[in-house]
Order: sequence, then structure tokens, then C-alpha cells
Amino acid sequence: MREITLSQAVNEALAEEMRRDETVFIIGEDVAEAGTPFKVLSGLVEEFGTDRVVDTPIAEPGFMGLAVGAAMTGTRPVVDLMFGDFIYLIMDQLCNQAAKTHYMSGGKMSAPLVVRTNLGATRRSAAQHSQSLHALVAHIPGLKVALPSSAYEAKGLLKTAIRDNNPVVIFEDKLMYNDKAPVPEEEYLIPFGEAHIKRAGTDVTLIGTSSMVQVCEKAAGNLAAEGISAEVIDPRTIVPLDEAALLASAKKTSRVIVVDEGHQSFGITGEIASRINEKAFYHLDAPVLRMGAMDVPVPFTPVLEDLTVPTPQSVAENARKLVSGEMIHAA
Amino acid sequence: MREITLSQAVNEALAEEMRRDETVFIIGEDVAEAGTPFKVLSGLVEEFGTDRVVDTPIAEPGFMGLAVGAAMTGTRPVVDLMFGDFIYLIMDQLCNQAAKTHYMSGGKMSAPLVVRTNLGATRRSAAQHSQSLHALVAHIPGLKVALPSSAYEAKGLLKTAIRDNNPVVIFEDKLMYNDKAPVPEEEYLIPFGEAHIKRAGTDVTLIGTSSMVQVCEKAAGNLAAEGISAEVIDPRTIVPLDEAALLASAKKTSRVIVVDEGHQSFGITGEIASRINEKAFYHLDAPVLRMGAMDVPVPFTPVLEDLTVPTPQSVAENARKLVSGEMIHAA
Amino acid sequence: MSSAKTSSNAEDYLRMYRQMVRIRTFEDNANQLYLSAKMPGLTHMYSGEEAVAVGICEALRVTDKITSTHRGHGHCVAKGAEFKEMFCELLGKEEGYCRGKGGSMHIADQSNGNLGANAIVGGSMGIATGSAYTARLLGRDDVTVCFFGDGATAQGLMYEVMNMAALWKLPVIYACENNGYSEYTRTDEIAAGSIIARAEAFGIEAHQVDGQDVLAVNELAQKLVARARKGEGPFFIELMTYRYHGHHVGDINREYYRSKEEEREWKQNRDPIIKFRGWLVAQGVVSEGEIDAMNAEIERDAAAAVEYALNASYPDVSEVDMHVFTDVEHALSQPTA
Amino acid sequence: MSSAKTSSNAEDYLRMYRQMVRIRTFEDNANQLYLSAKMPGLTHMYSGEEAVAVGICEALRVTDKITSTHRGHGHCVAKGAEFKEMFCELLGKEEGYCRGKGGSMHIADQSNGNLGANAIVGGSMGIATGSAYTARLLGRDDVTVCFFGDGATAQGLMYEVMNMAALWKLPVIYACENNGYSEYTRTDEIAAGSIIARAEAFGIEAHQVDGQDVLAVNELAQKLVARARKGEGPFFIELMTYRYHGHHVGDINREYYRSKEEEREWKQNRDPIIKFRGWLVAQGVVSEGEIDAMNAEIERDAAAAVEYALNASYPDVSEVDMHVFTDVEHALSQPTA
Ligand SMILES: Cc1ncc(C[n+]2csc(CCOP(=O)(O)OP(=O)(O)O)c2C)c(N)n1
Ligand SMILES: Cc1ncc(C[n+]2csc(CCOP(=O)(O)OP(=O)(O)O)c2C)c(N)n1
Ligand SMILES: [Mg+2]
Ligand SMILES: [Mg+2]
Repeated sequence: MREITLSQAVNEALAEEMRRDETVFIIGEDVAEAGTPFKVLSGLVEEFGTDRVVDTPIAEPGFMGLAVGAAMTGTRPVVDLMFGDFIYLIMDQLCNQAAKTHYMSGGKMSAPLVVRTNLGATRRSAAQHSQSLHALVAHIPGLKVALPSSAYEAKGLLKTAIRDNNPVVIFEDKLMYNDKAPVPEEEYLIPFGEAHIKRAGTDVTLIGTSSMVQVCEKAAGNLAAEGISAEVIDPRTIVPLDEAALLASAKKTSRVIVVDEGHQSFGITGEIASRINEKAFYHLDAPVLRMGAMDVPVPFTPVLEDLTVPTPQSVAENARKLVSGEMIHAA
Repeated sequence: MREITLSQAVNEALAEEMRRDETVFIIGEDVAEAGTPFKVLSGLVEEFGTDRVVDTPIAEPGFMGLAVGAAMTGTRPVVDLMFGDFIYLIMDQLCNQAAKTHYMSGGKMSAPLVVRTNLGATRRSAAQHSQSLHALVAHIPGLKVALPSSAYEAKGLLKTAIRDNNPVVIFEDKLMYNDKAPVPEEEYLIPFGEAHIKRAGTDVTLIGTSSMVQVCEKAAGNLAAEGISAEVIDPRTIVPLDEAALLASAKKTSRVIVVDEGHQSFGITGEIASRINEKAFYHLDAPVLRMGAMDVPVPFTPVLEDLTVPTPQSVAENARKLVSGEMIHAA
Repeated sequence: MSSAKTSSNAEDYLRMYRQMVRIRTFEDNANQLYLSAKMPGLTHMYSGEEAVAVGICEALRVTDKITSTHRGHGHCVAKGAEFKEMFCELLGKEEGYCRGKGGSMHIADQSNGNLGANAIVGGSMGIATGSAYTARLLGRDDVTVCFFGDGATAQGLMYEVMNMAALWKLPVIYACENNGYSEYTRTDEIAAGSIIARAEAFGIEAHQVDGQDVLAVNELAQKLVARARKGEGPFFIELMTYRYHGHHVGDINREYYRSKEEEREWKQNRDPIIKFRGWLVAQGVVSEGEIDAMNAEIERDAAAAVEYALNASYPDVSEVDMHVFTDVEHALSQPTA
Repeated sequence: MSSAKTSSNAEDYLRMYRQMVRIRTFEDNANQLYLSAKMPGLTHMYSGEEAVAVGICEALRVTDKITSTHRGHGHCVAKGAEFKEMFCELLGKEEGYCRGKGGSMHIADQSNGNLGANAIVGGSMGIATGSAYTARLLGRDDVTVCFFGDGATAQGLMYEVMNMAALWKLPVIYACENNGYSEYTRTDEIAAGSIIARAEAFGIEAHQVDGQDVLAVNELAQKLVARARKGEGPFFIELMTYRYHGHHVGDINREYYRSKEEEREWKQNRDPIIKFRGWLVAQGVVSEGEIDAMNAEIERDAAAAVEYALNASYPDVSEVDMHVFTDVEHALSQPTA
């Protein structure tokens, strides 16, 4: 199968959906001629024009609000939020308005929009351009949250997101834009709420999200060499969450590590771990182990920044301890 | 001991701290003559004047930002955010600026400010005036988060918050403003990170936050009549979290329920449950049970709204099942 | 009152009058429901501001859109809503416009293009602008009116979306209902400079109009709506008006921020309904008797709707986790929570 | 160039010239560090805009405050910072102003009243206004200058805080560095109306000035700072300027949004350093030789600072969880995490 970059995959998903449905439009900063600072959208304005690939002023709350109203009245905006760290600026329009429109109107109105943004540290961009803030929106009923882990997921999930009638937030890993993966030429969609078993295994389950799927896969590779069989699962969407798949794996291996790039405390690892602990408790040999990003603002200097996120080494290390029966604490 | 309302307790805390330290000032909407819609601040502007009890335009991001700059330069603002639901509007200034100031400056600057706001449903205020959003800020390193459960805690924690050199968010339960509790005449502070055992017990631990402490206490009362001895613990601050106290209780009773008024999924119950599961796993008879608010926007109509939050009945019911050994799932 | 038109407009005039009285009557009944503890929560009365909503909405088509505020009953009625579904909503009943899930602060009436009240001050400014964006993108010719209060002009969102509306010539009209107060504070104490000038600074044509004069409001609205429809928008209107009640129904003792004299002055000398009624009679459009009959009929309608709503049923408890997502019947019975 | 002053101001002039050259030299070195892959991440060059930062900061005292932007090296130098700590910060070294934790986008220098660069466009507008609030509340007479770009005028926050600054007469000066671009987009394509008028609409006195003329900038700044100190603020200044490099150091191929001719025109005919140098020599304030010597000295300083920074040590890994909270030495070794 041909291989394309995550960036190209996103670009294709948008182009295909915009061709299919003329109510889809992209709105955000520097999305048109510039094609975003990550060059993800290059070429789209040439095909779809400036009414459907809309360069905005630097006004995130404003264009997010505009997207909500546009979505409520018959279009499908794809909001381009340049950095995931700017999600704080759009929280009101996203969480007080978009997320609640359907419910507050008793099902009469809806806000079918997508917020495309990113996450991920180790790009030496410091504390305001390196956050992974998906936990914030996952907490708000009415929002769906997708975390693609490769070009394949990025395309399939984005296409599903655009067709979904609910507001969806999709976080791409900004360090993966140039990573290639096999992506079919033919159209495909990835349904929400279906986890993907990236690698089957029997000794320990590694649940990874976004960039951490790669990290888990590398860890699994290392572990395999030592005779430890790790299963790697990518939930792909955290809202909805494919509990059944996670529980099945947990029951099979009896040992689980949840790896995520958001801050560990009060983040998504606690939720996933809790659901597994609750529903597979008597199958577990040890409590579900969590590995999130350190609970510190992301430091600029590389020597510190690299310490803040889980690595294949640290995941493998924990998996080894877990399998060998050592009691492990998250702290 | 004299009894005063939570509202009076907050008022006293502010008055005392403003007398003690002339750099403390209050800023927010309708805080001066009106004393807020909840009348919590009545009388303060008369004593401290309009420079220290500042009525702002309806511009939450703006006055939050102003508070950050004021705090960085030598004052101690207490931001009055009329409803906790408006926290979405101040997230950028709170989380990108205030929370990171100390870290990003390598310890050279700090932002000693307090955001006083509220949480709590069942006031028939619908989806945009009923949210309990403390999980959002608890996730962000650099912020401390306090959840007073009575007039006593409201006063002691607020005074501590004002003296703290870090940004602190304190959520009062808006349905408790008129609830009375014994509050000493003499000055006292409640240190952060010290849980309070509200009621000792041996069969089951009920960890409650904010309004849910009362709910747990009522449940414990009912359970006592049936011969079940429930311990009720109030963490009082969730950042920092008094893990030691929670773990000690969990190890003693072997059964834990965490009760909170925020949405259950991706909220604080997952974090607290995970920490206990991780560190007291082999002491537990059953997985830690979580009870948060339903994962739905808060409905207006009372017949639905009342279903969305844990009640003494539902907590007692779950405690009974837990103690009797029935397997219970959070879902 | 603006210059009289010929009585060939009689029908329009009477409909406007009727709509103003319907709003006042709705509010009186809502207030009564609150005072008699039959309504859950609080609500914000539109009484006194009727000429604003009616003058503007009478210039709109059903397909045109509006966004509304926490003080939203007037906009809802003016855009064509029915008493029955409105009272049901205020009482949290299943037959309410939002099945009781929204209540007063989120009442919406999609069938008539009312995209909803909003409990976030300024919260609907983006929505209105986006609605206008849809019209332009899909080549529809509808116009959107964004209602908001003087206090809401403090929200930065307004400047962000005005900038975009101006850049892209969107068919949106920002209608600032300047009733002088933001909750319990005089807005002039918390607003610097000039509201009109703030819109003009973005290159938006802005007008100020007497919001108690329904004909003046309507005349201006007709013109601007027609021009917005042709792509000459956006526009900004500041409507000088007054709310008769407190900020909400529970705001009874308000002399610390607003004098009784001031309230009396507006009610007695600037009431939009009294003024318009006098003018209609003076112009011979209608007789006092016909007006009294109309008023009485509206009162009967309202009473019947209240009665109906009081007896209507609440939504079934199973609805609590419905409508969280469009594609999931019950959000909490899904394994995906 | 504004009207000449007597050579009694020679010292001031030379300091201004020197500071402009220091900024340009700092940036050239930073760019070199990037190009030679010695600097982690990206950075935004201030080259071309030197007269803005210097003209304004030379009107300030050490106790006065500034807030800065993502394009913040110029403000930092102009407010008094040292090369050594600055380069150390850019390279993530322990001796950097922020111990390497902030980097280019968060460089701050509290000792000289620089409250910090900011990676959120418009993010420091509230901070500057709050700094001015502190001054007023505590009876200090310092003034705060808020630097931001033309693109940042799209952020609603600006209007929210200008409203408050105007209402409370805060000693803050909003300094809009209008370099014509917001990243890769001409700002006039995304900004409606007039920037100056937007400030004026809030009752704020606003001025436009040639940002390439350091004396014009300084003269205006002197006046406004003095008036702000007396409580006559706030003020707004729009400074017309230009950035020579791309949006950031990696923005090399930029002809799709900005022509080479335009860049050449500004660099050749409107360069603030060349212009000021010519004027200084023409006025007899300084000789060409003295200027060359000064420039050479600055270059040596910079080279030495770069060398120092390259060899300086990184913070110890144990610092990773320090400074999360003021009162907790290591946030993660606490049981309270
Ligand atoms: C973002 C936000 N801030 C504060 C409030 C509380 N609040 C509700 S109405 C109101 C005053 C609004 O004044 P204005 O916009 O003039 O409308 P009016 O009530 O006068 O019609 C305030 C402050 C809110 N609902 N939303
Ligand atoms: C809130 C926010 N939105 C977007 C960005 C990305 N961004 C960084 S600089 C910039 C352009 C800023 O333009 P301007 O304010 O004119 O400053 P200049 O770069 O021209 O000095 C943008 C869009 C950001 N850092 N913060
Ligand atoms: Mg008002
Ligand atoms: Mg610029």
C-alpha cells in the first residue's frame, strides 16, 4: 500500500470531504495561502477558494463562535486551531455553546463541527505551545474526542468527524506530521468508539493514545526481545471509549499500563484506569498503572523537556516490573 | 461556638485578610454595592472602598488577565467569578499565564492570586449556570484547587488561599451560601493538603468533596442506623491532595466510594480512585467506586436535574452493596 | 413617535401592537408564576423593551435568524413563538420548545429561526455571525440579527466577530439593547467611550435609535435588513430602552442602584405600548374599544396557555441522558458512556 | 527624522543608537545560532523594529514595567537586559534569565521590569493592565508599556482591558507594533476599519508614529509616559514598522505573502539604524569612526556572550519539577504530587 505522511492524510481527508459535501469549510489562522505553519492544508485554498478555506484574524474565541453558529444553521465547519494550547481560548464557545446545543434544545438543534488541533511536547516550544489538553474536553458531555496515532487514523477519523452531527475535537500529534504510514487510496472511514489492537500480546496490555501508541509499540518491540509479550491497544477515540476492547485485553493479560501525553494528574489515564479497575478488578494481578506527562508546565530546555513525557524505555521498564510482579506506584 | 453562614464566613475571611494586608483586593462583576448576586460581599466596599472592591465590566478574560498582572507586580487579587461555568472564559489567562508564570520564569516571578467561584447543580439554572468544573483546573500544573465543604472550611481555606504565593482556585457550592456551621471567632487558617475526617468509621470510606461531603455525611447517618460504619473524609483541597489520609482510610475499611459533583467521566473521581487503587490495591476488597455527576449537560427541568447528582440515598445504596460484597460498576 | 404612515399599513401596525402586548402579557404571567412559586429557577423580564424586539423582528422573514439573550422571552415571541410551548418550557415540561431541558435562559424556537437564548453574556455573538456566514456560503439570502445588552459590549468576543463580519460583509445586524444597566450596575460606570464608535471603528455602519418607538425601530430595521440582504452589511444598532423589572424576577429591592423616580419616569412617559396605542388611536388606525378587545383576547390566550402548561407533563426520567449526542439514544446506557 | 535637538542630548542619542545596534546584533547572532542548529526550537527576529522598542524603553525608568511578545528580544534588550543571560536563556542554560525554562518565547527580566515575552498573541494585555493597576492601588508612580503586534489587535482581550484601563485611568500605554503582517498574512486582509479608532472608541487618546524614526518615537513616548505617570493615561500608540526576517527564523520562502521588493524598500530606505546613524553624523553628534568602533565593540560583546552561553551548563535534571509552586521544592516528590 502507498505510504503518505500524516499531514498528507489530513489534507486528503479534508479535500475528499469538501468535494463530497459543499457545506464543509475550513476556518482558522493562516489556513489559506500559507496552508498553516505546519503546511498541512497546502493546496486546499486553490481548489476550494477563500470562502471555504477562510483565513481569520487572530481571534480564536471569535472564529470558534462563528463556527458554532455556522454549524447550527446548515454548514460543517472544520476549525483549525493552530496549537492545542489555544484551546483554553475557545473553551467557552466549545463547551458552553457547541457541546450543549443539542441537549439544551431538547434535540432540536445541533452543532456538527470539528475542531482540528494538536498536542505533543519535545518540540522545544515551551510551556504555551506544547500542551496535550485533550482531558479538558473529554470531561465535557456533548463533545467527542479523537486522538489519531498515525496517518491512517488521522485520515479515517477526520472523515468520520466531519460527517458526525456532533461537535468533535481531534488532536493530531504535531511531531507526527511528517511520519509516513500505509494509507489506502480508496475511501475509508474509521468509526468512533472502536479501539484498534495494534499488536497482540498476552503478558501485559499497553493502552496508548496518539503519539504514545508509537511509544508503546517500540516498548513492545523491546519487550518481545526479552520474551515479554505485550499487547498494544489504541482506543482511537476517548469519547466514545471502546471499553469492551480495553476490558477484554485487561482480562486476558491481567496487567495494564495506560500511557498518555497529557499531564497525568486529573487527566485521562485516571479515567481509563478506573474503568478497567472497576470492571476487571478481579482479573487484575496488579492495579492498572498510569503513565502521563509529568505534572509540570513544559520546560523549554531540552534537557528538562525530554524528561516530562513517557518514552519507550520508561514504558518497557514499567512493563517489566509489572510482569515480574513488583508493586508499582504511579507517583 | 457561634454559627454563621458560608456566605458570612467568606465575607469575614476577605475582610480579615484585607485588613491585614493592604495589597489584597477584590475584582469582579457587581462585587461592590451589590455585593454579588449571592450577596456574599455585602459591606466590603463600604469598608475598603472601590479601589479594593472593584466592579468590572462584564469581561471575565479581561479582569482575570488584569489580576494576573497585578499579582505579578505586588498585589494579591481575589477574582470573583460569578458562576463557575464562566471559568471557560478565563482558562487562557488562568492556565496559560497565571499557572505557568512561576515555572516559566525559572522561579523568578509568581502570581499570588485567588479565583473565588462556585459549583453545584439543582438550582434550576440550566446547563450554563450549574456546572462543577474543578477537574479542568486540577489538571493544570501550577494551580491549587480548594473545595470547601462548609462555612468553617470556606473561611479557613480562603484565608490560606489569599496568603498562598501561588494561584489558587476555590469553588464554593452555591447552594450552601446560607448553610450555617460553627466557626470560631478567633482567627484560624486551614492548611492546604490536609484532609479532614468528618466522621470516623470502619466498614467503608466515603470520600466527598464540597457539597458531597454533606451528602456523604447524611448517607453515613442512614448507614449507621443499619449497622454499617462509614468513614467520611473531606480532602478539602484536591491540589495538593492529601493522599496519605485517603490511603490510610482505604486500608482501614478496604472499601471506598469517591463522591463528587463534577461530571464523572474524565473528572476528579478517576484520579482519586486511581491513586487509591494503585497504592492500596492489595488492601481493597473491591475496586474504588466512583460517583460523579451524570455525563450530561445539566437539564433545566427539576425532574431531570435532580437525577444528575449523587444523593444521600444513592450513596448509601452503593455503600450497602459494596459492604455486602456485591460487585458494583460505576456505569 | 416617528412620522405617521398611511393607514394602508394598518395591518402591520396592528400586528406590531399585538406582538408588543403579547410580550408584556407573557412577562406578566411569567412573573406571576415566579411569585406564586410555580416556576423553577429565576427569569429575566423583557417588559419595557417590547418595541425593540417587535420593531426588529417585524422586519424579518421566518427564514431570517435571530440569536437572543438571558432576557429572551421578548425576542422569542416577536420572532413568532407560541405561548403554549413557551410556558411549557419555562415550567420544564415535555411540550416546551426544548422539552424542558433549556428553560427560560435557553429557550429557542428553531421553527421560526430563533437560534436560542443564551446564559453567557455575549455568548451568542459568534453564533449570530456564524449564522450569517452560512447564509453567505450557501447563497441564501437570509439575514441574522444578534440581540444583546449594553453590558455585553464589554465582552471581547464582540470585537472579534465584528471584525470578521466587517471583513467578509456578512448579513448580520448587531442589535444592542441599551437599557442602561448590567445587572445591578449602571453600565456607564463600567463602559468607557462610545458604544456606537466601537462598531464604527471596525468600519461598520452604526445607528442609534429610540428603542421605545416601535415605528422608528421598525423603519430603521426594514432599511438595514433590506441592505444586509443585498450584501451591504453588517450593521450595528444601539437601541435606547429600559427594563421595568429588576435584573431578574427576584431583584425586588433595587433602590441602591436605580431610583424609583427613574423607573416611574420611563414607565409613565416612555412606555412603548402606551405611546403606540395613543398614536394608533389618534391616527384612526384603530379604536380604543378594538384595542381593549385585542388586549383581553391576548390575556385569555396567555391564561389558557399558562393553565395548559401547569397541567402538562414533565419529560420522562429516561430523557435525562437523551440528546447528549445526536446519534446515541441514551448516552449512559452505551458502553461508551 | 524629527527635528534635531541640540547636541546636549548627545549622550541620550548615543545610548539609543547603541541599544538599537545591540538589538540588531543580538538578533543576527540568534539567527546564526538557529541556522547552525545550535539553538533549540524556533525564534522570532525583531530586526527592523529596533526604533520602536528603544524609542519607548528609553523613555522609561528601571521601575517602569513592560510586557512583551513572541518577538521579544528587542524589548528585553531595550529594557536593560544583558546579552549573556539572554543567550543562555535562548540556549536553555541554567544561567538564562529563566534558568532555561522559558526560552525565547518566555524570556523575562524582572530586574529591569520586563514582565516577560508571551507565546499567546495578545496574552500579555491583561498582565500589562494589571501591572498598571498595582501601581495605582499601591500609590507607586510607575508606568507600564504593553507591546503587541498589529495581528494581536484581533484579540477580544484587548478591548476588554482597554475599557477597564480607560475607566480607571490606569498608567498603561498600549504600544501596537504595526509591521503589516500577522504570520503569513497581510494584516490589512484580516483587520477591518482603523486600529487607532478602536482605541479612541474607548475614550483613549491614540497616536500614530513612524516606528522607524527613533527620535519621533522617543519624543512621543517621553510625553505620554510623563502624562501617564501623572494619571492622565491610558494611551495608545500605533508604531508603523517592519520586520526584516520571516515570521520566525524558519520562514525563509515567503514570497507567496510578501515581495522581495517590499523587503528591499524597507531595508534600504527606511532602516532605523542607518537613518539614525546618518543623522547623528550629519548633526556632528558622533563621527563615522566612533560609530564603527561602537558597533565593533557590540559585536565583540555579543560574540563573547554567545561563546559563554554555548559553554554554559544546562540546569540539573532535578530542576524539572522545581518552580511548579513557590512553596514546594520538588512538586513530584511530594506525596501531594
Ligand atoms: C459571561 C457572563 N458573565 C456574567 C454573567 C452574569 N450576568 C447575567 S446578565 C448580566 C448583565 C447583562 O447586562 P446586559 O448585557 O446589559 O443585558 P440586560 O440584562 O441589561 O438585558 C450579567 C453580568 C453571565 N450570565 N455571563
Ligand atoms: C492566541 C494565539 N494565536 C495564534 C498564535 C500563533 N501566532 C504566533 S505569532 C502570530 C502573528 C502575530 O502577529 P502580530 O501580532 O502582528 O505580531 P508580529 O509577529 O507581526 O510581531 C500568530 C498568529 C499564537 N501564538 N497565539
Ligand atoms: Mg443592560
Ligand atoms: Mg505584525
